[in-house]
Amino acid sequence: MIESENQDYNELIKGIWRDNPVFVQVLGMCPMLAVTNSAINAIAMGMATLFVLVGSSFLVATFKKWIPKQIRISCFIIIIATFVTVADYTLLALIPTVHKELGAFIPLIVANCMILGRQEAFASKNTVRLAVMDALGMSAGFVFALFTLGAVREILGSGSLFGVDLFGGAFEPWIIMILPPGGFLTLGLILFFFNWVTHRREIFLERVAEAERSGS
Amino acid sequence: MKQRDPELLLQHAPFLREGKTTPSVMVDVLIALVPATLAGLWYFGIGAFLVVMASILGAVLTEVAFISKQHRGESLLDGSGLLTGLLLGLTLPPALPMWMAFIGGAVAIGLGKVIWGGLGNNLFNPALVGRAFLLATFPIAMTTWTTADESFWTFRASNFDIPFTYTEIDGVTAATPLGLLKFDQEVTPLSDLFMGTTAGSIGETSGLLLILGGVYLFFRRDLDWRIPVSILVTVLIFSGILGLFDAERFPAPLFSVFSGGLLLGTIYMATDPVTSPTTPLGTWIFGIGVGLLVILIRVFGGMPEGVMYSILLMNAATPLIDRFTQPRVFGHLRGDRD
Amino acid sequence: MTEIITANRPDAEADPPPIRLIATLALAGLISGVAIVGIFEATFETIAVNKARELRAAVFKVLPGVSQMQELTYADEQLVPVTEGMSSENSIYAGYDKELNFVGYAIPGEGPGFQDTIKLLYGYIPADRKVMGMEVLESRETPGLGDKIYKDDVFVGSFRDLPIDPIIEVVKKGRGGKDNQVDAITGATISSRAVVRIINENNAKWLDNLPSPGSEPGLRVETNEVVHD
Amino acid sequence: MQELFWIFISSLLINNFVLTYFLGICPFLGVSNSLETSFRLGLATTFVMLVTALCAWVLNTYLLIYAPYLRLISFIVVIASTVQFIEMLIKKMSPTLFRALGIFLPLITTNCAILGLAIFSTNRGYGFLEGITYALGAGFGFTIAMVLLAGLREESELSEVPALIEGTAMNLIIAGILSMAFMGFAGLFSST
Amino acid sequence: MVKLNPLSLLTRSFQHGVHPQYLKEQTQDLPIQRVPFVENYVMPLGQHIGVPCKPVVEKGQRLQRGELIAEPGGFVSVSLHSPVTGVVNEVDEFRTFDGNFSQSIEIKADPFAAQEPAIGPAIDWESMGIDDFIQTVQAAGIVGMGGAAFPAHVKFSIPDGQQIRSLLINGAECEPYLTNDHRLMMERPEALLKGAEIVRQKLGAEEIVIGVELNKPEAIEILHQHIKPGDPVRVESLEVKYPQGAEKMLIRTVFGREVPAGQLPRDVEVNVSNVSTIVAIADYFDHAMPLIERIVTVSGPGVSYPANLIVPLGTPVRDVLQFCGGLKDEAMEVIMGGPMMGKPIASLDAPVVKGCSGILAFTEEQTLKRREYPCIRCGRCVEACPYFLNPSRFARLARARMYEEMEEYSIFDCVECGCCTFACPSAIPIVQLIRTGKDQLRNTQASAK
Repeated sequence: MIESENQDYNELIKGIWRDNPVFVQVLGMCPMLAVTNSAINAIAMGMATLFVLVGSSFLVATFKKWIPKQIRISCFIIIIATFVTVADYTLLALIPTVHKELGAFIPLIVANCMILGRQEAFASKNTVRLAVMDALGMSAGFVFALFTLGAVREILGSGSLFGVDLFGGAFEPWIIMILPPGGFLTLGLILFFFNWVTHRREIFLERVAEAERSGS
Repeated sequence: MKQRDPELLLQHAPFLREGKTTPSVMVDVLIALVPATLAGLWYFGIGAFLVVMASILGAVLTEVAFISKQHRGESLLDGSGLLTGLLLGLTLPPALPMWMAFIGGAVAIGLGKVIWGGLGNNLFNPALVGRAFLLATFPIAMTTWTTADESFWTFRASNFDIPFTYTEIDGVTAATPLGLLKFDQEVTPLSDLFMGTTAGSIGETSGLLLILGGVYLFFRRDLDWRIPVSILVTVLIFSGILGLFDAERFPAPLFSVFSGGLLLGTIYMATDPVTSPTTPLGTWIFGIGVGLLVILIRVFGGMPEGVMYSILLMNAATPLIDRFTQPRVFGHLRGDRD
Repeated sequence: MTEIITANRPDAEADPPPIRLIATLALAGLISGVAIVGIFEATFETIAVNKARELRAAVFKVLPGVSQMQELTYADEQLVPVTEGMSSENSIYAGYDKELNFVGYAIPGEGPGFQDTIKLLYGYIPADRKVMGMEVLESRETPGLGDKIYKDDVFVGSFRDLPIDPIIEVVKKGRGGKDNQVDAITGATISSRAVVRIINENNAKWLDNLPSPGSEPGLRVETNEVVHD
Repeated sequence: MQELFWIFISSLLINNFVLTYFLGICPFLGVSNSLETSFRLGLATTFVMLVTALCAWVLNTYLLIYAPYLRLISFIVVIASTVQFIEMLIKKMSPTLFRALGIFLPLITTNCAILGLAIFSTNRGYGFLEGITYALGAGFGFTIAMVLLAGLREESELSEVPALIEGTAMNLIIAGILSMAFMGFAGLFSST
Repeated sequence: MVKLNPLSLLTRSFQHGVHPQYLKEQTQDLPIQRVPFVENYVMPLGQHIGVPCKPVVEKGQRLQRGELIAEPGGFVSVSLHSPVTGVVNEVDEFRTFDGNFSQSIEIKADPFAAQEPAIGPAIDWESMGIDDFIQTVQAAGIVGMGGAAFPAHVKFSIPDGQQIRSLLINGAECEPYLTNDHRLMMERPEALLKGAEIVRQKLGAEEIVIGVELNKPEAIEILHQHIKPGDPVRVESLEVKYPQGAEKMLIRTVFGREVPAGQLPRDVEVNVSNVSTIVAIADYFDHAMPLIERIVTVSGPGVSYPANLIVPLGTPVRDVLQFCGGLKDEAMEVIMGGPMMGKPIASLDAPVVKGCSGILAFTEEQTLKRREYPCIRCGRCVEACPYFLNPSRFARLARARMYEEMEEYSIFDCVECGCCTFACPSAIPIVQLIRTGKDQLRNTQASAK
């Protein structure tokens, strides 16, 4: 079973960096930008997405044999919409303040291409176990991306992180960061940074390989 | 006679040049800005000088840091980074902390120019990208103005604020003529606008000197006269028309032209060749668009001033304008493109 | 997304009978419906309580000294308490003190602000013809500038004991002096004006139609609000 | 009338769906590489938005006051099937129109701008006329943003954009600058 | 960027265009001189546009000056005649001005021959039919001598159903430095008028219009003096502007009509011929002298003694320059033609050909001082282009290798007049980029077929 455990692990971590849904696949942009003006909102949105993705992946993988191909998309959407409604009401009941901030963007999780994409591309073709692993990994990557963006925007835009003041009140906030343009610009620059890191890493790996070749 | 065949060059025609070069155009614009800059420094004192210098420094350092090595020499030589820094500096309020001006210069070159691939490739005016960023980022500091009549050596503490810390603008605050009109229904006399003894951005207050620079550029043929003419005429006509409805409420045509950053933006920024249309018809459309947006934002919008946004919006529309205003090619009938 | 939807799998088999498709969809719909109704039922009460609490908190804030409230609306040109089944779209709130005496109205209003619609609630005392407080319920004004309409205590405080006659005016800081004038927030004149305009508009809409002071409807005892305090 | 005007201007410029609400980013970034496609997609979206506003109004008035919990799922199902139906109708009645707009319709249905429109106009309690106005404003606003971005992108293909920033990163930054420029519209017609 | 030129509103002229310095002072007052004969002459078989001609001589054959040495290779082709009395030395590949090798006939001049052309009797043109006239012009080896070297008889062949109303004689000479047409008009106005009358009658045109730029007032004056009252000839003074001498621009200026894209002047009932071409026709009909020599302006800052010279075709450029005192030390580049559209000469051994209107030598000033800057889209090129194209976009598209888009912007309408590059403050080689685009497009189109 070592192999299978390895695979579990692979499915889990690929979403965080290598196939990160936001930074690499550029999916799920709408919630990504709209709600990341603070880290709290970003995490809440990420968690709601995680709940929906894992739940629907589990169901889709479980029932994949019973879902005829012709209507699979409709079924996926019904499943996803159900989970989103559940998440919406739960959040509204439990943390109304956060729900007020996220507002209309919770229902919009339905339209997040990443979720439907995972059902179509992965959950409907793999075992329940792998599907859940994949969903967890992808969601983790999504949460990571949301958090990165939310944290950057909150720190620069409000001088705080998770509402905790970081600069003792003496910070001049960069208001653009919590405004829409800040969302676009920050994500653009983060993607640039991501490209740059990947690029540097490739160069580094190439150099290592070269050194090994010449060394041996 | 020397046998020079192997040394013969094989460059292609044409061998004659009109004589203008891109750096000479930049230098001309810099020269044209000198009177307005000096007037700004005269009215707003040493603090204004520091703000302009910080902005130029931010722009030039960013340029040096990011432009690839093989392009470095020429892009520093062409003086465009310096010009961007200066133009941005002239649109800033005199009491702005220097670090903000520096960041503005850096953003202007970084987001406005470097990521597009350097001079000639950007689609938005870099100085205005820098200013829009600053205005959205530090809205209070960017809209707190000081009076123009303090002594030259008045140091404003806010100019020296420690970077990233909370800013309280210092000095006698005052409203710009446009702000006075919009929020207090007070009309500033035209002579003040003409001479520049009003509150406002460092380089925008003196209509006379700005026009002087424009005339210089016109005679040096560095300026597409259609753009300033179409903007100013549109503004005049539309404020005239609005005035017919309610002369009390809407600004008078000449006031509209001489107040705020309209002249600075019109003469030096809207005419930025890189970000304005290349086709003659396109430049008219561009100018009329800027003029309409200026009046729309100033009169009906939430802010007293809208020149910067108008130019940026028309910059965004420039690729479309250029595309749909290609002149009729000689010998082609209208309508068939090939 | 299109690719996902339109790309048929290569190993397409023979179509299952349509009845099966419909049955599957119906089943999925059924399960989904059950789940949704379930969560709705489970959370309904908490959500209603939260909402009511929020509203009460806002009303009590804009009408100091109030401890009971009820929703009023016009029916047959009379201001009557809202009962079940009535539309609550066009309604105001009446606030009562501990002795169940009428204190004032809390009037909701909304209108365009700098960025988007501003929704607010303000308390009005008919006896004094004064605004007693203002609370912004929803707005997307610029952080650091426009959001001072609810973050700036001085501005919010200026809506306490504010005479509404002839009309509430916005003036530049330090220029006012009259009782019915509110100092605009520096740098956020439009947002400040929007708040005052919303209040003036709603005054115009409601004030002439309110019952004369003294004849306000009393608090209905058998209120069907969910009150848990 | 004045309110309708403001709703239109607000959704068109001040609160542009793409540039301030980030709705419809996927097609915004994905399809906007060609001007013509963008324009057609924008028009098709406007059309679907109108249909959506109509559906949302019907659902809100006749169904959701009894069963508010069905909001999301009924929006999705009803809008998707209505659009599907209209697509078939267009295909039959006007093949030219179908070629111009039809191919985009299924793509648009899953666009979050559509669902966003339905949810936002419900949240704001818009009635029939208001909903239609809102949809028109949002649709044209979407089209304007798409077309502007497409023009800028086509032009920037001629620029020497550094390789590391080319692609999505660059598009986002262009969108950011565009969004900054659109901030100029804030407060439009609210002070008068 | 902007030219506020009130004159262009008053004078009838084509729109756009540029105003280079004309620099004609060096040679415009110098009478035409004859270059002495040299040892070796090389006659490329493809001096004209179209099919190269076929040699009719063999190695070692003796030739008289003006004797036929090659026949036309097809309809779009002309005869070639020996420029000197001498012996055929070789029929082989020789270097031409662009550095490529081309099939040519080398003739060794007879050092003792008088080098007088065999002057024959005047040809009776009046009774000649149009077909004979065309054949005669082809046999005389006459091509358009403004620079393009397009066979003249092809232009005179008017398809059925079309007719020519006006014969427009191009004396604009808008290229800077060049003064050969200027001198020709001043020194041989009778020949010009006679040739024009021959062509007019043969084409059945109603009028002759001679277009001369205003910077040649003496030429205009002399022509006026020679026109007899009642002649269907008028001289039009043209605004001094480049490219006034481009066929279609000239028609636009004189008749106010645009020749539709892809069509020819004859489609608007005009025939345009260069001054030198007309004089060559007159010479042939007068004393049967075929095209064996032409007038060349030798000028430019790199030449010691500028001159207007009658040069026998096939004379090496080196010898022509030698006659003018040789190149100065600072000369760096020699070109054939005018400075706006001329071609660089790769080897000074290359011969003078039929289309060579000038030999110009340039120094560092004109060649090396060209630092290229990025395009700032100032639009100066757009306002210079007489064809209303968008050169800036062509350059940017070519740099991005987006050639198909270049076609959408009508790249094939470009005549490479060089106005855009002249006006560009960033010194971008726009014309070359456009040529690259055209080549690439032609290649893809050819390979697609």
